[in-house]
Amino acid sequence: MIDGAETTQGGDLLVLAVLLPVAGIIFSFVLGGRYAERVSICLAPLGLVLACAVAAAVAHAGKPLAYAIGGLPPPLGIALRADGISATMLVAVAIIVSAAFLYARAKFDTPERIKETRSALTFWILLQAVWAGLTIIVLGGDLFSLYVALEVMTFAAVPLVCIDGRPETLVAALRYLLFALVGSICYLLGVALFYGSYGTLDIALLAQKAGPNLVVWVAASLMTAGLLAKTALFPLHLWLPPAHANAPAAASAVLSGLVVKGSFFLTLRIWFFILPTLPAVGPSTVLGLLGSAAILVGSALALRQPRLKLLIAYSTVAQIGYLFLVFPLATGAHVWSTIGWSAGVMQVLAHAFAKAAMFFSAGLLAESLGHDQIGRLKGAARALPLTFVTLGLGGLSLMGLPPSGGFSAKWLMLRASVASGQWIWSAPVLVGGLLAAGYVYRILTPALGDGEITLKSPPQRGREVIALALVLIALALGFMPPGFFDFIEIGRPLAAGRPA
Amino acid sequence: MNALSSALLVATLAAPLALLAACCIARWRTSALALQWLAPIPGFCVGVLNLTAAPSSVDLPVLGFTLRLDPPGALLLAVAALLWIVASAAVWRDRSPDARFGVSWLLTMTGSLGVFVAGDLVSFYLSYALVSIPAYGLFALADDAARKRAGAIYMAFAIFGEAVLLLAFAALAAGAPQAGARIADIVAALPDSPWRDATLALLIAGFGMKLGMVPFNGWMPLNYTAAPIPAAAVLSGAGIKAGVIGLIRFLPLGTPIEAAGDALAVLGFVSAFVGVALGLTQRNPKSILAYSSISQMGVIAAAFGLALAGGAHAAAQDLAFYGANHLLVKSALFLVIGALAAKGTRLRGWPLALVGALALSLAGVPFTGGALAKLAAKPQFAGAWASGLATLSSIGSAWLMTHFLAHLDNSPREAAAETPPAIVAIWPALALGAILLPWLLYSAVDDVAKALQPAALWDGLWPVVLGAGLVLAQRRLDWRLREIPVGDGIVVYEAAFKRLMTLGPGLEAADARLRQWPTAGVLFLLTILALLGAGLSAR
Amino acid sequence: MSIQTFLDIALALLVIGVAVWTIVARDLFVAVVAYAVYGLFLALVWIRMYAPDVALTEAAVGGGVTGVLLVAAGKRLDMSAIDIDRQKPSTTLAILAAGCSILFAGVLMIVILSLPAPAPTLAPQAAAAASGPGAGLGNPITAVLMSYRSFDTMLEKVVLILAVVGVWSVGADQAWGAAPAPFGPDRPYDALVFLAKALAPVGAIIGFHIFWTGADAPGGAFQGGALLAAMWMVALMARLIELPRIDARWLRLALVAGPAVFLAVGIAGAMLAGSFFAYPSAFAKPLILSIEAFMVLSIAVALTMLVAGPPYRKGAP
Amino acid sequence: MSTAIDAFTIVCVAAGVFFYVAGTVGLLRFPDSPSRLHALTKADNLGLGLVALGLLPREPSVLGALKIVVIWALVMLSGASTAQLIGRVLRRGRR
Amino acid sequence: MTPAVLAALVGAALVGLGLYGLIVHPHPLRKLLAFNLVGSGAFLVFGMVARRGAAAGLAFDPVPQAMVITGIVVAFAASALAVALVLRLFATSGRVDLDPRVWTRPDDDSSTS
Repeated sequence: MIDGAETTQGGDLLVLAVLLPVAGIIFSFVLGGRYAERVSICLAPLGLVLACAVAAAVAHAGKPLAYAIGGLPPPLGIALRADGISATMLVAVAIIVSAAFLYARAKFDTPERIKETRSALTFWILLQAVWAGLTIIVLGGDLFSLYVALEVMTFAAVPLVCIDGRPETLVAALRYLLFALVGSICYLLGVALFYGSYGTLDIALLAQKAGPNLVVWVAASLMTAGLLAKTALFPLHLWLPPAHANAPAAASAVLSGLVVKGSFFLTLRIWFFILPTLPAVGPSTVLGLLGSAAILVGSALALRQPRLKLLIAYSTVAQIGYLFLVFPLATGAHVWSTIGWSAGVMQVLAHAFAKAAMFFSAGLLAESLGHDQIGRLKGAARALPLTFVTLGLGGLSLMGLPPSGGFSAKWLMLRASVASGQWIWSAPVLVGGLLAAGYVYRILTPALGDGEITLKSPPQRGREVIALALVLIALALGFMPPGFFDFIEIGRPLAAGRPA
Repeated sequence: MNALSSALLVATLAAPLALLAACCIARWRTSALALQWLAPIPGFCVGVLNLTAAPSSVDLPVLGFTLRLDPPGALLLAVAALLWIVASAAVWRDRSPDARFGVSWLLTMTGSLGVFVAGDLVSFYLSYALVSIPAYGLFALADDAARKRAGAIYMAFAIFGEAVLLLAFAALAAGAPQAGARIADIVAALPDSPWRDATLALLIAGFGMKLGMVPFNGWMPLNYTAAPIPAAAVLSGAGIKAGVIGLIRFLPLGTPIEAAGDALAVLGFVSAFVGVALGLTQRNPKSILAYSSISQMGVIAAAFGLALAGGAHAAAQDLAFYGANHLLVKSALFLVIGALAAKGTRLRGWPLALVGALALSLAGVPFTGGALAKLAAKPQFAGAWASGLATLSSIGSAWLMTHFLAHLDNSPREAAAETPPAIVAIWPALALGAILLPWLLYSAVDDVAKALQPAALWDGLWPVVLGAGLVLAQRRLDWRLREIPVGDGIVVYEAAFKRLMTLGPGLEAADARLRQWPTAGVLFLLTILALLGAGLSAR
Repeated sequence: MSIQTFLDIALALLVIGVAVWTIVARDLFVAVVAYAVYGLFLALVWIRMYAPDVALTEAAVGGGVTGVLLVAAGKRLDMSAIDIDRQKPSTTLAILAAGCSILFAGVLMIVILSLPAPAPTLAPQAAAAASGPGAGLGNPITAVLMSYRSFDTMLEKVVLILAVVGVWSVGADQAWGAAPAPFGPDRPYDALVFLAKALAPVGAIIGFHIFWTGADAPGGAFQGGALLAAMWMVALMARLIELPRIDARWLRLALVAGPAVFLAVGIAGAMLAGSFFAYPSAFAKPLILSIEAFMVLSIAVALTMLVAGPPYRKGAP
Repeated sequence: MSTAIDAFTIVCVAAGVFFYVAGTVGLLRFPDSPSRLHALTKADNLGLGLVALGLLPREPSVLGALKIVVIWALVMLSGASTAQLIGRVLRRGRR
Repeated sequence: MTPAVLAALVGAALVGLGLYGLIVHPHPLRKLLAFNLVGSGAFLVFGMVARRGAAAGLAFDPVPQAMVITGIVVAFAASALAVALVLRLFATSGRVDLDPRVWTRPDDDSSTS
């Protein structure tokens, strides 16, 4: 159990990591025009370096970093913290966001002679805002700051969805916004209840105080449900498919790969960091069941989508389901809960990279073919080999075939489910894998078959390479050394006191 | 473990992977594919070197893989590598298929060699996936309904098998938390794992699918009839042996486990006979061969089952030999079909004798590799029942193979075109090699002399004569079996699958309903209440 | 039962009543107006809860500016409400929704009543801190906002900027760079002009006053900023002044002034006071006041631009 | 002295309340909008004015008193102009 | 029952009321109004928490009140964004339905990228 009271060595890195994108937003907004793009491109590598520095510091210290803002420790002040998982997420976020920046340059550049265009300026500012929101979410140590961070993320994500201004995208954005707002309000109610019964919102302090009582159960349920609405866990996925399928590819990648993970990350914070000692078998089971339903329904629907981006969006619905199996597989202090935890984190990362890469490829495909109708992909693989290699490898990870992060995740999940005697959870994992194979097959078989395709525009090698790089990372996750799995346990309550 | 063979062991995987890497560069692709017959050579060498040597293993640093080669593995590796060398060389000497086919071929080769040397769960699973899934590209990419259907069914079974195996491996790993990832250690811990029987059941089901055991047999004939001759040869020969090595690696043969063993034996015998029975109804030689594969793999499975029940540790080597023999003969037969179809001349004289010997080798006719294989498997079929059934099965395969010989001339039209001229030219050598090579290898198992004793010869001979006689009798009585559509039981699965697909629109409608705002809103509130209720009830 | 309690209960019933009205009103515009009224009653409730700062904010932002926003929107959307009402959910679903909502509210009430007593509080620390080293401000809320939770406050300014960007982003491409659509008619009523001329200066002064006293008495940047925004809007309605083009440099600067200065001071704190967002105790108060001054500007501009909506150009789709 | 102030306050506030009540009754009972408007404006200007007047002497500081006056003035201003605007709308409605 | 607790109960009622309206009203602007009701209800709960925390000569715990002020501003920003979206939607398409069926286009070729 850590006490985040005082600032630790290297804590300043956390503040810098947060302030970097915030400063980016401000500068982009003031300078405007093509400077927004330049600012983003300049800041991305810095952010990546900072993230790696944070991860290194955590690994070196072997315990979480903390920083009391203004030198004023909680409960009155606000603390930032970085433990194993948040450092990992930080790096992943930095990588994917940087990739999205590079990928988006081609589409969202400001042409010469024009001072400033709507889509370019807003896109760059909003994408940096997503980055900022995610950074704060993974580092924030105070439930109310996390609420504001959630709103930052929502306010950035919603306009990204409708940046091309077609009515259906506006509807998608509106549904997303309204549903997300309901979610945040429920979260806020939970925050109020927590404060009302413990007089603090600091995660570490709450972890020491909170015990199983009515108020805590209600608060936890409220916050969790609110976050589920933002994560679009089935059956609260009403907004996700249209939103993710209609956004520009660069945005879709970030929305699908990262933004939904942000709110999921907070559910992890609640159950594994604030209330690790609660007898939470019931809620975990509920979450597990919802997750299983998401896997089955999402994958089955992905099998039926006419458009590639819709298919990928529905596969996101399914993959989100996998995330929630971590609750039954990792709650409590058992020998196997480490495996479950590793599985969950691995799934987060693997899906983030694979899905981002797939959305990138889908975007390129749509640009080159002028459509993304799966029915009309016959022979497309010969026209766009690299794009389809990326799609295929991403699919590999989604199916859970080795070597890939997706495989490690499913492999660990199955092991955890067997070791914990909860065989039931292995069913959705396996069936989901089969269905995933089904929809990947749907994309690849026609594309690999013979057929003449006329490209509207030639394949763009550079952007294809960006997508490929991401998917290769997703594959490389399959070879994570054991040390990595110890790293993500750093700072997790119960991780220490677990029976060997 | 000397440095040379460990280096070769690494090269076994490294060589094909290097070629794969070369394929990524468009300029080098064609030449890389043309040269891929070189890739299996290290595997062949290390296989031959380690035929009798003690098990040896290498740990690959970064990947965390372990490569391990023991005599059974070496035996199969050597033969499989040989097949891959010959087939690849022939295919790319005369015609260069397009890149999709080439890369699929290379990937399949990589996996096929990999399964024999993989020493840890993950690398085995990886190789197993490689040998199963890319094979799709060898026959199903053509624009042809029948092939597409075969491909889809093949894919379904392959992926399903993968899933079952994944769960099996997870259960294995969970059963031996301390054992690490080495297959040998994990399997050693299996007998006293709390989930022993479940694990064994999953393993048998998973590998059973690869071996085309009833009721998972339907895909195999479809696949081999759809595949072009060379592909059919490597798949029926090398590809399928992934299942055999799987049983060798993962069944804890040391300790007797009655229930699982008997179950496997029963399954094996069933598919041995079902394979023969269904094969006899076929006219297309390719599908006859496919069904004989089902039956042969059934025999092997049965032997494994008896070995598992009896706790016979030595069985691994013997059955590996049985598999090796089947590998050689079956692939040779497929190539011969193509060669003869290309020649187009009616078969008579010594060629007929040669082909006959090759075909009947599967039934264990004396002086063929089959006789040795039979001899090798004999110890497992010691029991009264078992030996009887074994004899029966060899009578059956004799019958089936004679039936095959009778239908050699109505092989499908495209067979001729698919076969590379090189094969057509040297087919007698291939046939002869397939018959004689086992005699060289048998020393790895036992003393060859045993096979030449009169008793053994008689044992080998009379079932074959009987089987052949049955065919003649069939001819005389003009008793023709009604042709059963290739893939027999598969139609049932297909129907079930179609039925499942009809759920789709309903599901979509339901989803559209769920995604309407009011429904979603109510569900949101219900979620909150459900979480709360679950939490409070837990107290 | 004292007269106070009666008034409280009456007020509670009033608030609930108006809330119900907003929900059940048949006409969209009526509902919007009802909501604006509701905001004002809510301010009274806040007064009764000894939360004058919140009451001011609620009255200015929650009631006032939001009211203007919604009324304007409601006026333009009146037509849209016609065809949509056939999409009302089925009765069973509505009943289900009602049941769940009631159940939910009930649970919430139970929890509210079962909060632990004595209530945990940070008031003592805050009180000590407000007059102590941290900030040196008389108004503990301003101390919390500007010193202890300065991080949140800065983020929330970022949220405002994002909202502005988001609102602008839904404009038409061709309209980019233009000013938002004007508030009032081209030829405003004389009465309105008179009102604006008379009210705006006074209101502005009051706004500054509220911000200034915020350091020690109820009030502060938000409330002041909101009032200034309101005055600006009045002037805009009377067309005494026009809205700026959205790419006007001064506008952009004004919008980010608050968070930017905040950020700068926060980073400077790392060097001068040894920690990010820490104030050198010697001039904590002047620093905070200067930050707040910029924030008043940013808030006033942001609120106005949010109400003004996306850039607009005649003929742009 | 204080009693005189109290009496003054009571009288003024009571009068103010009376005007409010009258205005409200008018708002409810009068036939058409202009006359309702008429009643309303009279009520709040005069009513509020009297209430403010009554409270003035109780305010210790001059600044406080000034605030009260300002409030009254502001309400009158807004009330008057609102009445103007509503009236204009009504007239347009009639045409 | 102190006024604060009463107010909090009102808040709870408002939350329930708002959620109901949010669910049943098809018109996005009505949903937005309902959302604002829910929000103010939540803020009232915060207010009670603040009031209960009165201590050390303060009539309230300033921390929750500060949070409410932040919350109100955020809620306003949200409303502004939503209103902008609704108006734009109405301007471009002449309707404001949120029902997915209205907007699903089976073969949508204008795929974004």
